[in-house]
Order: sequence, then structure tokens, then C-alpha cells
Amino acid sequence: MKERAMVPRAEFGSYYGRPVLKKPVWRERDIAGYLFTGGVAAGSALLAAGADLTGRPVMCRSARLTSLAALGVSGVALVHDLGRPERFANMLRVFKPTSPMSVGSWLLSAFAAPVGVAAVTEATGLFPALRRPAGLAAAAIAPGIATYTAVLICDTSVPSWHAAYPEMPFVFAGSALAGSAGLSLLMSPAAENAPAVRLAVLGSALELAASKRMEGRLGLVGEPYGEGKAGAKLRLAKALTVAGSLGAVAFGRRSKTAAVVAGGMLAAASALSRFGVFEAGVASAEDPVYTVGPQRERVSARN
Amino acid sequence: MPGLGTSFGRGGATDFQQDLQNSDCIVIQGSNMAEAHPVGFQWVVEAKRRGATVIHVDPRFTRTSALADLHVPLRPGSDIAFLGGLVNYVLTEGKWFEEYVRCYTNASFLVREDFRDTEDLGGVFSGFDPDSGTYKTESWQYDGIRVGAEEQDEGEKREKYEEPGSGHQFGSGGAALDPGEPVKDLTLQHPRCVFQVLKRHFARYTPEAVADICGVPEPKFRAVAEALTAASGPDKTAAFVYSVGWTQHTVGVQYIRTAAILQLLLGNMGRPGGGVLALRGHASIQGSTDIPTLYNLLPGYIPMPHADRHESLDEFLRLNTPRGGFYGNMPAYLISLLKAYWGDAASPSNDFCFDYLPRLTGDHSTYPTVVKQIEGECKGYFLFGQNPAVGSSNGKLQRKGMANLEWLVVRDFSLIESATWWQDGPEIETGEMRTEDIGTEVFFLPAAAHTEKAGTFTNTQRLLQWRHQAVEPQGDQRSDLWFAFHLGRLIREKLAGSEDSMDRPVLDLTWDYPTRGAHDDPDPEAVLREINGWDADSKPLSGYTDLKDDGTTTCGCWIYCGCFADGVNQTARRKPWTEQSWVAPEWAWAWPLNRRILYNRASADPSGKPWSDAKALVWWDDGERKWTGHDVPDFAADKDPSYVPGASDRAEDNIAGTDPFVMQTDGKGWLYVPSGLADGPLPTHYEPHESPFANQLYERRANPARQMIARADNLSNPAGSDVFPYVVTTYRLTEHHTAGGMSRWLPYLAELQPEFFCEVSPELAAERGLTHLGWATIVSARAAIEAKVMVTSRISSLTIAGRRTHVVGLPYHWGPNGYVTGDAANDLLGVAMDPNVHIQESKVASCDIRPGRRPRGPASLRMVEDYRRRAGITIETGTDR
Amino acid sequence: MGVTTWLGQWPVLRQFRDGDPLGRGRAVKSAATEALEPRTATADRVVKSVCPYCAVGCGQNVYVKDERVVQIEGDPDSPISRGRLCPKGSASLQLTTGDAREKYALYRPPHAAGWQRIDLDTAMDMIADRVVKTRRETWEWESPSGMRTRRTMGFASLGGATLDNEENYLIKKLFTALGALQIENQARI
Amino acid sequence: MTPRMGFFTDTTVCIGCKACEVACKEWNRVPDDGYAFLGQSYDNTGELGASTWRHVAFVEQPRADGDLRWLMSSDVCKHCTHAGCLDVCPTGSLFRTEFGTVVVQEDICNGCGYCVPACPYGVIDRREDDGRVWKCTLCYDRIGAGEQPACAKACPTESIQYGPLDELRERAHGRVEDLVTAGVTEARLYGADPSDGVGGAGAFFLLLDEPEVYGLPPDPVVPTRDLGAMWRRAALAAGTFVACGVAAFAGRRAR
Repeated sequence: MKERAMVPRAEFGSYYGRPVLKKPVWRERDIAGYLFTGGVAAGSALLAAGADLTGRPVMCRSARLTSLAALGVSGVALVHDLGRPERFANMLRVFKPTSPMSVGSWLLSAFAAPVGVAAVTEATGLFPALRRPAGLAAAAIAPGIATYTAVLICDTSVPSWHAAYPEMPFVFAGSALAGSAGLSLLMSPAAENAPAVRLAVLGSALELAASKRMEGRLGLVGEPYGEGKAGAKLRLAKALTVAGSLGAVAFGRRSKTAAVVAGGMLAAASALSRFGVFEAGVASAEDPVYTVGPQRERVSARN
Repeated sequence: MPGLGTSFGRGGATDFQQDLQNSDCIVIQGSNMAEAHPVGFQWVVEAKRRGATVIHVDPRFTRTSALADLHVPLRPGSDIAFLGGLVNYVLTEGKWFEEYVRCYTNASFLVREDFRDTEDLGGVFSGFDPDSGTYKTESWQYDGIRVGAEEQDEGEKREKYEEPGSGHQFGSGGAALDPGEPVKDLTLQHPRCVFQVLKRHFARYTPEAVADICGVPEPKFRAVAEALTAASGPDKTAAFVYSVGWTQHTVGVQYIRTAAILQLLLGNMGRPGGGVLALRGHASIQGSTDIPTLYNLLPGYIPMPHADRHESLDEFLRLNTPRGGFYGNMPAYLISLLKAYWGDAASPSNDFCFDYLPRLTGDHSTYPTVVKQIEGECKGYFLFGQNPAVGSSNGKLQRKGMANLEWLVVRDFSLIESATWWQDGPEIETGEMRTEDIGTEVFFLPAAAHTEKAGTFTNTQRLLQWRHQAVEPQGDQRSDLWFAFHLGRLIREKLAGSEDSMDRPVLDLTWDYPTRGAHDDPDPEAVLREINGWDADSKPLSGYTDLKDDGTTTCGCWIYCGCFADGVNQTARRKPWTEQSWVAPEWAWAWPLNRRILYNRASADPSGKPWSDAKALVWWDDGERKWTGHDVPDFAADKDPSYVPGASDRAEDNIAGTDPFVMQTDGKGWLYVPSGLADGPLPTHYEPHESPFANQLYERRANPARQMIARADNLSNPAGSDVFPYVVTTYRLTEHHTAGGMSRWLPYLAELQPEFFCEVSPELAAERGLTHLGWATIVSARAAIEAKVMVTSRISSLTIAGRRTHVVGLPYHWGPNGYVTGDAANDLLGVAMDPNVHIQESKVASCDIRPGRRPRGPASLRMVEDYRRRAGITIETGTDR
Repeated sequence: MGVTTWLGQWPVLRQFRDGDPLGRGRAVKSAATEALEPRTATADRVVKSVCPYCAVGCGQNVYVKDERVVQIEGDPDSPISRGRLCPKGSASLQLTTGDAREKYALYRPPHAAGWQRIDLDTAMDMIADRVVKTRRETWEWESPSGMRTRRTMGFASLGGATLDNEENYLIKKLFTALGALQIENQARI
Repeated sequence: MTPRMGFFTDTTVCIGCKACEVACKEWNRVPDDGYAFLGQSYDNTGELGASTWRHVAFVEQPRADGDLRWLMSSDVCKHCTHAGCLDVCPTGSLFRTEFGTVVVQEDICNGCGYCVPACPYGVIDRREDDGRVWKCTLCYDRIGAGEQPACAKACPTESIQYGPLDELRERAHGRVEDLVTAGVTEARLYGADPSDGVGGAGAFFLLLDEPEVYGLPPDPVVPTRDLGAMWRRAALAAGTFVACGVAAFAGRRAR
């Protein structure tokens, strides 16, 4: 029985080098994409509320519309990824606390209504009285939307995801904030950008710190985050995050163009990091060393 | 199977599968039981649970070896040397069952003075005629048997009688002997007594010789010898299990003979957990020899008359009615059969239509028949669920034969290769044949499945089990019963009114079976009733002891007589095993007379008491004055152990109360076979027809009496040629069935073994540059075929006489058709046969193997041609006697 | 279906009503699951049979529904197999009901490039004609040595090891009466 | 109260005949899985999947005495006490039966695929042409009618045994003791320990080598074991998320 050449230093038994686990069947564009758009929808809802309360109408309007658009894209992606899309409604057939996807389905439904109302009233000018309450309601649910997706992917046997559960919610929260701040910079007048710039910095800092901590702690199963396509995407994401937030701080409040460039970098960074995380997980499921290695150590540690 | 038949009196498996659980040691050799008979193997696992030692002697490490306590790899084709070594061990270490051997075998019989052993004549026995390649068996006889004298002409006839192609299979009746009382020495000391002859014959089969010939290291051999002998004796028994791994050799019958000798010496015959269990490979292959679709037999192993020997019924009966044993009632058996065939037309005045039977003039078995097809003498061919185009050795020979037919009828489930060779056969690809040139008319008739017809299969343990019909077949699907019956009906209609006496047998035939259903299906139970037979008042007979030789009884197969006793279909009995003894006598019906362990009188000592309580099976009840026990006694139920036949006694009355082998003319188990075998009274190690090695025991290389077909389209690889340096063996896998007709068309089976592959040892792979999962081309004088490579240590490279020997393993299930396809392993093999049963040697041949795929089209012919040239092959090559 | 019944069957409500708060048990059972029944239980009849593959002789139970075989499995009553089957025996259902089985008679005329459908009765009649004709052409009363042979070597038969005893009996009986000798089967192969 | 039912697969008597694979497919009408020659010894099935609910593994090993050892083992869904697939299923398609087994309701499954990466054994999978996930049901329909699962019924050597889990565990421990006393010291149970990462498997095995040699994870843990901790971390992150937002807008209102 020969081991796969790609893990030369791995000294472990396996069945003809076959993976022990089944890798996720999710389509990357749909699900990694949703991790991004869902985060953005949540972050934008938060921004919208802040802008609303602090009297930044343009920023508020664009954030509310962004939030709804992102949520719409999310919904399409999620339904499209189902093996039996016509049965999407079964997601609300039962409420399962043990299933982050079930919890997420209910959360999303709860989130969709206020986001929709806020955006539609914003766009049409109808029922102005509903606008703020809806916006605040959306903002209240947003934190859950921004972070539950981390639990969703960590609550699997995929080695590099599961082991990362302590940090992943922070990575996702940070990514959501930075990403939505970035989009806000794209669409709001420079004058209103101050909070978005601050949020971009905070979000980026949060994501970078959490990622660093995570990859530092994970050891063997951290490998996939640094290797191959996933590693490349994540490195690029980090670079863009740093560049984006520095750019935003430096010029975000003065030059519209600079704000747009910085914002674009941040949004791209957020998307790239979600795709990177997704790919790293898949890679870790495909190679038995990441499944058997840590479990073997656990066993020998016990005896 | 004459190996068993000449030794014990019947050719069938001597016990039943469930009985394996009672064994203390099971030697599986020439069989891959776990893979070929997985469900039967549960009884080996059962025995193992009870502490039995399981030994697997086989060239390959198989799924059977995986569960055995000991696996002994040996070189294909060397089994007689190994078993002979065991015989020698038993004799030299004094491990034989003294009383059993003295009383129940012919050990004490003296052999004629002019008998010469292979030891004296360098590998042949006395009486060999090199020109014909046959033996005159006169000198093999016992001292005291009068050959010649007043039976002069009878003696000569019997000489011919033992030629290849003779009628006998000894399926249920041992070989006949000339008159006379054999001289005996019960002390077993006389130099010419069978026991001493045996000792001398096997003396050179030492552990060293075994190591040299088989490649089995001495410690392994001793381990087997010790386990086997330790598990034999009054309170222990050992069993042998074999299959086609023993029969498919040019000296196959003698393989089984060697095991028979061992089991007789160890006293393992007729006893629970003992015996020699032959595992058949097809649902009713035992049945198809009992009620034979075989050229040389009539139902119940009655020989087909031979033109040169049996001109009249009287002469036939005189030659085929031994003095002693139940076979002595041959007249009753034959005449009852003739009555079943020709009914009222068969009367004493016309010898019961004996003259209606066609006569043999030699070997008309399947391979010679194919040659007759090529030569144009045989113009029509029926195939019933058989696929010779890929399932028979030298497939090209088979396809050439079919291409020269006027008409061919194929009855099967799917379009197997034997139905489509004219369209997509290998010869079409190579350009040897062109479809438009082939004049053969082909009829394909879809067959009904086992669920769509009722009838009996006879399984490997002589058990007739009735199947009820579940549903009707669809479309044109019909049973072979329907086909045979209506073909007969149509032919009889066409011949009706014919005055030509050649048509009498057809018109006089009893062919009035009741039909039923939309398709006028004949009633299979009516046929089974005819097989069982009835008396003058058409009451069903209850056993073959009821049969008469005066034409008042009718019976289609005397050994099956009793399967419909009391008008009840005994074969349909299905009393759950949980509700009866371990013998389960009320489940279906076994021939003969529902006896499950044959010769079981030997489970008791001469006085009729069991050898031990642990191994009690049947015994003499002095109070009841009869034999009783767990099984139906395979003995005259009321014959006192002290009974001694008188000079005038015939048939079963000529069998003493101490003679367990009731189908033998002398009631004994035959260690030495003075008559009935074509290639010697004792087993002798010969090299296979094709072998890289010389015979290390005798100057005679291969079996001198082996049957060969020396033709340009059936060439042989030269012995010891370095052009064909490797041994090749063919076999089955659990996941497929024979030539694939019932497995390659089933997705669930096809996906489990989806491609033709060859198995080679890492050593051979290195030597020839073969890579795992790569391609290899395997070449012989007949063909070049390609297969995926499986490199595995399960195939061992052995050291034979100081030289490394490599084996190429080929599962033979594939062909061009079906869901999973591949080259046919059988195309590689040539045809060389055992002289007794005409079975081809498909378990061992020689070959070359090289990396890569085979050339396509004519190029593959050129490749084979080139090999032939390099090896200097002519038609005579390898046909040395 | 009324709204109330629909609500009543909505697992979200059932999971709290039926004491399955986590919704991992009976609360989420679908109607189809509730109605589940094995086809061995719904069969019209069970027919006793024997496996057609090797010679072990395993007992089989054949389950029939609406005159179709719906399942084949081991017969637990058999003292030989005790209800067990190997992969081939277990595939008997596919063997007998699979789509790889031909349903109709086919005929390939001399030199033709392909098959054509043929009526079964026509085929049988043609085959009978050929047997009669070949038999006449090749009939032999005596061997070259002048001994009586009373036979035809003009046609042969192969197969029988997978046939029923009754089938082999009729084949042997008919062909022997026709004077055909070359009747062979797998026992020699 | 029906006792919990399960499988005990004793690999020491497995003859690798694959009757379990075929019997399962025949009964459950599982489609064939393609005709690929893998050459993994006699294993051309490869692994468990949506169209393979029983998989016989073949491992050829050299033995100390120079002879060969050929391990064969029929793998199947473990029907875990704590089942990842069941926990994460959002539709309630997967459920635990009255026999303690875990079954997919194909009329409910919407093919979200969450159960696939949730399984620590890589058992359940999605059939791409069909869109739904499939796995061993332990023949829920058959055992409901008091029959054995198809694979266990077919198994020629009783390598696959079906019955009440407690009885099976007891029998298995006895079998290991017998083997060890007979010198087979490498015999060990896999999945029989209720205190393991999945709370003990409903289908457990007697193995002769490390689990990973047979393609089994040596120390599987149901992912949801850490779900509480995960939600707590998520809550913290959510708080941080809000905090960042507040911080971003804190201070002066826009002019």
C-alpha cells in the first residue's frame, strides 16, 4: 500500500491513500459565495442602522439597498445549491437547534422581512414610518447572520474547519464588517465615509487577528490554509485587507476615487477570504492525513 | 468420476456439505471453496469453530487460504507428488487404520506376477502400447483372476473396453472383473499383495521429493501430514474437499485416486466428518451425469453400447454385469430403462429395443466433436446454456467448428459469444473470418429462468431438490423441457408414417407427456415419475431393488428410483432443518435411496459396532436384526455382519456382511485398481502436458496415456522451453460464474470484478517489467491475449529443483460481450485431455507474459506466429508419450 | 388538506407537541415513512426454489406480486444454506428480471450480417426440418469395420449442467432415439 | 419499548464474497456504482457512498512468519448514538427510528448536503443525478416487519450479525476473549464503546488491525459534540460585531 506522494512526511496507515471523509458536495460559487454575500448583507444592515441613527442618509440608503441585494443573491445561491431546489421550503419544516443550517434558515427568514421592508420603503418612499423600525430590527438580527455561517461550516467533520471553530466566528464577523464597510465606501459620498473607514479598520483588524491566531494554533490541520489555491487566495485577501484599510484611513474621507479603490479592495478581500477558507476545508477533507493524523495522536495521547 | 468410482464404487461425492462440521481436519485441495462455493463454506467455518484444523493446499493464496489455519502453496500440476508424499508418510510412519484397511480394502489381494510398476519401467506400467498410447490391463489383474480360459473372448473384449472412449464412468457401479477368486494374504506381508505394492510404489515420494517437485518446504509438508494423521482414527475423522482444480488435468482422475487411497488407508471413508467431497460447479452438473447428457452413458451410468463389443442385449449384459455388488442387477436396470424409452414397443421378443440404441466407436466427447465440425462431418449443433466460444479451451478451435456448421441453435438468456462469434468474434477482428463468408445458420432462442419453470436440480451432494414455478416466462422465453418436448413432437409429426426402419426408434418413443398452460408446457412432474419408474400396475416404484429384468418394470434412471416413492414427490420435501436431525433426511431426496453418507457401513467395525461413540453413524442392531442409525444405511438393511456369500451367490448377495463398498464387485475399497482405468492401477506423478520442467521421478515426462489432438489449430508449447518459461493457471472468482453468461450481464455482479486481469507475483512483475494496473499480453502457441495486471504476493514464486518458478493466474470469466468485457483466458489454452474422462487440462499450461497491450488485427496473429517460430513448434511438439 | 390539519402535521408544531423538542425522532417522520412496508410482506405468494448458479444447492424463496418476481432471497429452512446466499445467488433477482435478458427468438440466415426477428413456431419448425434432413444425410447403419452402429454423427449437443434433470432426461431420450451420440455437457469441461 | 438494533461485523470470518453488497443493492434497489477496475486487491467498489451501502475492504499484508494475511471487512453506516448527519439535517429528513437506527426519508430530503461533511466516517453521500443523499437504512422496512437486514441475512459465514445491540456487544466481547486466548492477540473491537466520540456505534466491528488500515477513522468524534462551545464563540463574535459597529459610529453626528 503506497501513500500519496503529496503528503511525504505523513507516517500513517490508510486504505490505499483514500480519503476517510466525504468532502462537502456544496458548489463553491454558491456556498463560499453565500458566506460572502450573507456577511455583507449583515454588515450592511448594521451600517444602515448606524447611518440612519447618525444622520447619514445617502450612506443609509445605499447600505439598505446593498443589504437587500446581498440577501437576494444569498437566497438564490442557497436554493440553487440544493440537490432538490423545489423542496427549499422543507428548510422550515422543522426547527433544529442541533443544526446550524436549520437555525440559519429561521434566522435568514427573520432577517429577510425587515431588510426587505427597510429597503423597499427606502427606495419607494412608501410607509416612511416603517423604515427605521425595520432597519433597526434588521440590525438586531444582523450579528447572528454574520456569525452563524462560521458555526455552520465548523459543525462538520472537515478537519480544518472543525478544529477552527473557536476563531472562525471572529474571522467571519471581521470579514463581514470589512467587506460591507468596503462596499459602503464604494457607494457613499466621501463626506459620510468616516464610520465606514473606522469600521473597515476595526473589521480588518478583527479578521486578521483572528486568522493569525487560528492558523497559529491549528498545527497540522492548519496547513491547508497556507497551501495551494486556498493559501494563495488567503494571502492575497490579507494583503488586500491591509492595503484597503490603510488606503481608506489615508484617503477614504478625502478622495472619492481613493475611497472607491480602497472599498473595492476590502470587498474583494472579504470575498477572497471566504473562498479561501472554503477551499482549505475541502482540501483537508480530501487528504486522509488530516483526518487520521490528529485522531491517531489523540489515541496515543490517551493510552 | 472414475477416480471415486473405481475406488469406492460410485462417482458421486461420498458425503454431504453439512457433514464437514463433524470433521477434525479438512484438507481443501484442488478447490477454492470459499470463493467458488461460499455458502457451502459455512460448514468449514462451523468445523473451525468446533476446533477443526483447516488446511488449504493451492498454488494461489485465495479467500479460502485467508480463513485456513494453514496455506500450502504448491506448483500447479504437482498434486500427485504431494498427496503421494502423504501416502508414503502414512505407510512409513505406520499411521494407517490397521483393521479398517485389512477388512474394508483390497490391501490383502495379490497382484499377478507379471505386473510391473512405474518404478520398474521408468514411468509406465506393464501393458503399455506406445503406438496407440493405451494400456492392455491384463497384467494389472489380481492373482487368481482367470483372464482368458473359457472367457477368452470376453477378456479381450474387456481389454478394448478399457480404451479411451470406453463406456464406463463408474458413476454408480465399480469396474467389472473377470471371473475367479483373488488370492489374498490377510497378514499384508506377501510382496505381491496390494499393500506391499503400494508401499514400494510410493517409497520415492519422500518429503525431499515433495519439496523438489511441488516447491513445498519440508516443515510445511510435515505440518500437513501430522495434522491429517492426528485427525484420523477410530474417534477422529478428516475430510478431503476437491473440485476442478483436480479434475482438469491430463492425469486428473489419478489425482482423486491418490486422495481416495489416503482416505482408505486412514479409515476416513463412510464415516461422519470423513470422505472425499467433490464440489461441482453447476447447479445440476451431478444430475447431468446421473441422467447424462454425455455421449458414453445412459441414465444411471449404464454404458452406451459399443459397436465393436455389444452386438446384442445378451452380450452387452454379459460384459457389463459384474458378479458381485448391486451393479450385478444391470439387466433389471437396463431393461427398465428401455421400457421407459420405448414402452410397449420394447418386448422380450425384440430384446426390449436394445437395437434402437446408437453405438459408440470411440471417443465422441466434446473436443473430438469440435474437430468433426471443422472436418465437416458434424453439421448441426445445439447449445443449451453453454458458451463454448469463451468457456471451452482453445476458443479459436470452438469458433472454427461453429463457423463450419450448417446450423446452430443457441438457447440462453442473453446474446452470449457463442451466439455472436460470426459478428464480433476475435477471428473477425484478425481477418481470419469474414461474416459474409460464414454460412452457418444461427437460431437464438431465449431461455426461461429457474423461477419460470419447475423441476429438479441435483446438487453436489447427490441431493435432488425440486423447484416450484414462480411465474410464467415472457415473450418467446421457454424452458428446455418445452423445447425438447416440442422439438420431439414436431420431428415425430414430420416422420409420421415413415416405413424406414431408421425412424422406428423415434416413432416408437414414448412421448405422450401431459401439457398445460398457454405454451403447452410438458408437466415436469410427469417426467420425474417416469424417471422414478412404475411397476406392471403403473404404481410408482419405491427403490431400485424393486426393478425387474423381465420388462414388467419401467424406470428412466435406476439410481433415481425412489424419488417418487408412494406417488409422493420426495424431492419437494422441505421439512425445516431446525425440526430434524443434523442429517436432515427429510429435506428433499438424495440418490441412492436417500442415503446421505455413502458406504456408511464402514462407520461401524466388522462386527457392526461403531468405531467410537464420537463417530457413530450407522450400526447393527442385534435385537432388531437390522442396520440402523442417523443415516439410511448404505447396505442391505438386514444383512448380518457375519454373513458370508456362497459360491453361487450373485449381485448384492455376493457381498459379505463386512463389505461396505456395496457397488464394488468385491465389496472392497480399492487401493489398487486392477481394471477400469486407462492410465494405470496406481497414481503416478507426471508433469503436465505443457510444463517448464522435466519429470524428476521418471524418464516419462507426462502421462503417456493422455489424450491429445495434434492439429495445426491446436499446437502445444514445447516442454522446458524458455520461450514459454512461465506456468499459467485459470480459475473462477466469487463475483462471476463460469464463462460469464450468468454474471457479465448483471450490473450488480459486473461492477464487482469489472475487467479481465492477470495475477502475478512481485518477483515476476519485476522480472518482466509488469506494473500494477498496467496492461500485460500473455502468449501461447494458440493465441495472444491481453489483461490488466494485478501484482500480488498472493501468487507465490516457488523454487522447483533449485529454480525459481513463476505462475500467471487468469480468471476466465470474460469475453467480448456483456456489460464488462475482456479477452477470453480459454483462447490461450490448448486441448490435451485425461484419458479416462476426456477433460481438458485447463488448470496448468505454459506461457510467456510481457508488458503492454496485444497487437490488434492481423498483427496479433503475426506475434503468435513469431513465438511459434522462435520455439520451433510443429504439430508433433509436446506430444511425446 | 385543511390548514388546521396541515398545521397539525407541521413537524415544527409536532416536535413540541409530541415531546421530540430537538426534532430528531418521531416528530419528523413523514407519511411515506409511516406507511413503509417491505415487499416481502406485501407479496402475493412465496415460491420455494433453488439457486441456479453453483452446485451447493442453496434454498431460495421467490416472492411474487402481480405475477412478477419482486424479490429472491435465501430459504432459512434449508439445511444446506440456512437462508444464506453468495453474491451470485443474491443477484438472482437481477438475473431473472434484469433487462439484459432477450425476450424474442432471433435468426441469422447464412452469410447475413445481422440478426432478424423470427416467429418462435417458425423457428421450431425450421429446426425440426434441419434435424430430420441432417439425420437422413448423415445416417450410418454400420461402422467402417462393418459393425452395427445405427446412428448419426451429423449433429451434436452441448449443455445440461445448468438444466433440470427432467430436461436432460428428455434431451437424452430424444437424441438417443434420433441416433445422435455426441450429446455432451459441462461435466467434461 | 423496542430494543436498539444493530450490526456486529466479525471480520475474522469474512470471506470477502460481497454477498452483502449485492443483497443490499437488490433489496434497496441501489443503482450500480460504475465498472471501474481499482485493483485495490479484490476491492473494485472503493468506498461507501450514495450507491454503495455495504463495502468490503481487502487488505493484503505480509505476516511475520513470511506467510500472508488477507484482511477482509464489510463496512457499513455506523448508525451512531450521536449521529452528525442526523443532528445537522435541517429538514428532518434524517431521523432516528424506534430501533435506534438513523434513516434518510427520501421524500423529504432536499439535497442540502450538510450531512455529507458532518459524518465523521465519510458514509453518507449525495447522488448527483438524483440530488438527494443516500445511505444504509439498516433495512428499516425489513426490520420493521421482524426480518433481518438483507446483508446480514445473505452473509454466508455470519460475519455480519444483526440483533439487539446489547446482545451483540456481549457476544462480541466474548468472541474477542476467545480469539485472544487462541493467540489472536491483535483482535479488537471498533465502535463498541459507548463512551467514544459518537457515543458508540450501532454497527460495530471486530478488527485485526488499526482502524485506518481498513479506511476507518481511529478516533471519530461527532462534530456537534462541540456545538455548544461553537455557539458561545459565535455569540462572542456577534457581540464584537455589534461593538465594532457602535465604535464606528460613536462620537460626533455628521454635520
